[in-house]
Amino acid sequence: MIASFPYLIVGLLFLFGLYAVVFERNLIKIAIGISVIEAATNMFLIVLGYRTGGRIPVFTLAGESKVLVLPTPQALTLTAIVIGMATTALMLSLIMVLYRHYGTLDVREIRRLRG
Amino acid sequence: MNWYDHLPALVLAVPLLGAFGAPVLGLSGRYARNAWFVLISACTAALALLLWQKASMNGVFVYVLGAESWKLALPSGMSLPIRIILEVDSFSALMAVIGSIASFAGTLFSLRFMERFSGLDKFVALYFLLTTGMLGMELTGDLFNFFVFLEIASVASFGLVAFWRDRPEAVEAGFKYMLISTVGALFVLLAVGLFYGRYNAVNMAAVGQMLHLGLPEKAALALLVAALAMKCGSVPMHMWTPDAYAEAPAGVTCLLVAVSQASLYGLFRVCFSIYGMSIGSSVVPWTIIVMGLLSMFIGVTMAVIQKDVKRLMAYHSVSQVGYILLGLGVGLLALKDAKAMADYGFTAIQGGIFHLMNYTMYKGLLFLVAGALAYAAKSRNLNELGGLAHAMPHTTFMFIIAAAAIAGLPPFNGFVSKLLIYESTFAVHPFLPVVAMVTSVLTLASFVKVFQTAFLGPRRSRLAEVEEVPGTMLLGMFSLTLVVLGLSLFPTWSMAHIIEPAAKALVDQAGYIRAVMGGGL
Amino acid sequence: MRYRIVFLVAVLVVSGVLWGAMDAVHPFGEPSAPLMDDYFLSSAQSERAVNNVVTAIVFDYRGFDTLGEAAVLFTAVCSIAVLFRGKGEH
Amino acid sequence: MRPLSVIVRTVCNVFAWFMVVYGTYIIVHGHLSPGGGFQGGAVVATFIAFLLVAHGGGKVFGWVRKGVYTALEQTGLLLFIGAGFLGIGTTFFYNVLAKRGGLFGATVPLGPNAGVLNSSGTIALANIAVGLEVVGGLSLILLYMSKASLSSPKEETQGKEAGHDR
Repeated sequence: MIASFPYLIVGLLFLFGLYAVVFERNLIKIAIGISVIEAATNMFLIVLGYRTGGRIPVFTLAGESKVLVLPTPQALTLTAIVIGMATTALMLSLIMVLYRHYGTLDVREIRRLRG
Repeated sequence: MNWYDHLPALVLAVPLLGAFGAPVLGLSGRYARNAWFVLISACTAALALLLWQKASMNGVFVYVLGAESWKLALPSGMSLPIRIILEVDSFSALMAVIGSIASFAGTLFSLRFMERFSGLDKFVALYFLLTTGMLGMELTGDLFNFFVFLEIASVASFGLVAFWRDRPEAVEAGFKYMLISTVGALFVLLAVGLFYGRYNAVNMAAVGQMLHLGLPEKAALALLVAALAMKCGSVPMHMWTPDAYAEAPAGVTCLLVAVSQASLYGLFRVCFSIYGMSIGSSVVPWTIIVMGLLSMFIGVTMAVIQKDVKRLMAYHSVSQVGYILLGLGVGLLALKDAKAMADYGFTAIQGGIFHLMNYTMYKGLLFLVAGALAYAAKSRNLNELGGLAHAMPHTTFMFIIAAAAIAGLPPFNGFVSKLLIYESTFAVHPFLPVVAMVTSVLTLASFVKVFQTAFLGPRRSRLAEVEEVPGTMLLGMFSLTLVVLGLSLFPTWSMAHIIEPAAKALVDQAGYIRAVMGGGL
Repeated sequence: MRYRIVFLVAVLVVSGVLWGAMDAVHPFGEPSAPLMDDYFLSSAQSERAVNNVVTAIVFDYRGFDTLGEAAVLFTAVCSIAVLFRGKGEH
Repeated sequence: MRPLSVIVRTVCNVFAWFMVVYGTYIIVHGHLSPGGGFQGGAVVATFIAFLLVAHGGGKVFGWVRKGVYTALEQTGLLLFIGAGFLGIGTTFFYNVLAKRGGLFGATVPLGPNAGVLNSSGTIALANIAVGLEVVGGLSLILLYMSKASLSSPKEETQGKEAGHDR
């Protein structure tokens, strides 16, 4: 049971994120939902790379331990985090410009104003 | 050591260098920036052509980034590739050629088209980044690298779609596109994670070799198909397509069409080269076929009622993507049965790939024509246009060619590819070509309407001053017209030398895997 | 209202299937024979003289990804500059 | 945004510089300790965030110039792709400097050790390049967004950036 607990957390995070993206009306909340899905994805990668009792894969700090966690997921996650941050920044900027045009953050209002 | 061994890396590095250098060059004035814009685009197209020539001569081209030798796919004692590998076969090289030609045409067009707007240094940089992202998706043999380039292409296209940021619709279109494709990209990343967890590899060929269909693999396939179908703008996730295509500047739309084809390429690379025979049941092929049918029909029926020229053409691109999905979906259906493959499957794949090429060329041309109309007549609304054939004879000529090609009139290339799709899909079910033909007729009707209202008839008083668009814009349109005419005049040659090797490369899963896993040094 | 229920069911099903798939990858903490990662761990120091294996992967073994990642950041900066450009900017 | 109280401003004025130093340390030691170009760059970019939050925008735009950050960003990017092109004699992104002696060319003992700063070849170079790029990029993002939250870009360009048909 405990073995699948991290995967359950990832699944729940994904569920919450997807729920926010599908059901929320506020643009900022949609952006938060996307960030949550992103967090779920990154966490999934990290969870994949854990080896029981493993130490950090940096030889300066690993000590004498022979078991090190897998380094590739950490590298992939690093890339994915930076990409996610860039996307989030751009998304928030687009929301700022949208707010300026329509004066609202509500998806339904924007659809109505557009006609 | 020949310099052309490095071609796959150079095709990606040159536009990337162009993007990084654009703001620097922009400091030294307008002419330097324009020269840089054209130079790098032309270089990319030339390199892509060279790469295609090498790939069709020598078969699969493997390039290992950062290894001791460019063909050292497997380091000594390893059974898995550990570095990023660019893997170029005829299909991906063909896609790169198509994309870079569209990019070059868009470049020529954008020089004058974008002249009066500010922020052009950033525009050039984003345009090159979009090109890089598209080429990277097509040339890479690594799943995570595919994700990275997918994100480059997506983020660049958000910025470019919202480039005219004082139009509320443009910003909204950018946001909508962003929402859908960010979720799509995260799906791709999740699928990469699943593959990594199962096989400890992110290389497409390595994953393809080790693949055993289980729940994680099925989920990964579903995620990838959903995400890439979203990104290429097929029904049911087509709602971003009309907005984004209509609101982006015309030169960018021409490139966006090619970028959506890169997502389609990714979809078929996953289906054919990673899963291939082990795709098992016919659920996935039929899903793709049904998506194609729906895209065709819904796209064209929405297009017929549009008033805005660019929106109309954007809906047509939804329906044209449907043809490609139909052709390649039928090919995927026939994949596990050698007899069916020989009977109709291979023809369907050829038709799909040929249609993909044709579609990118004439649809890019049509979007450029729509941009030229907006530039010259200051309007995109069909009700406000009329009688422009006299004022803009060259544009009219090119519009006729592109419209005839998209409607599938006999001498043109659209006819050849549609015919291949009709005759091959008939073998699966007679209903499929019927839908395709109805779509084709409606497409013709819709373009006759555009031609009639925009180019024929009396000229409105508002349009009395309209002149032909400047020379470089015409040159951009003309370069695509030339390709369309070439494909129309030499269909047998292009079938034999361009399409057939690509189709063979796509079907040949074992060859794709062997190129990476088969030896190294 | 009916759409909301349909969407809710869809979201639940997607997440559930995904959880099942992730759970079936491998048990937590026991990756099976990670050849690629063990190669990195054993050869990063001898091949590239670097102590931090993650950095070795990010900047050497998968350096091209990192170039793409830097390009994504650059793209985002360009896009934001485009969205908020002022009068005098080129 | 309003400026915060004088205590916050003073503390931020001091600690912003410590963030720069700490971030630079993380960037330079990227190949020895956890961290690297991206993480260190993000830490350095908090310099701008500190100043913007404490002084409320307006004043900060007079102190910093975007040109500096654009230059940092471009330098980093060109340096990074240049580091890739260095190896084009072998393959693109080949690590030509590692274990050759000279700049970043030292070898390290195998197994756990304290590390050598002058090792790892182009990895260290790429770390610095990416560090520069991230410092420039993130600072620019922060500056653009906070500036835009104070004024309306539509007024700046009088709605001209709306395409050909309007």
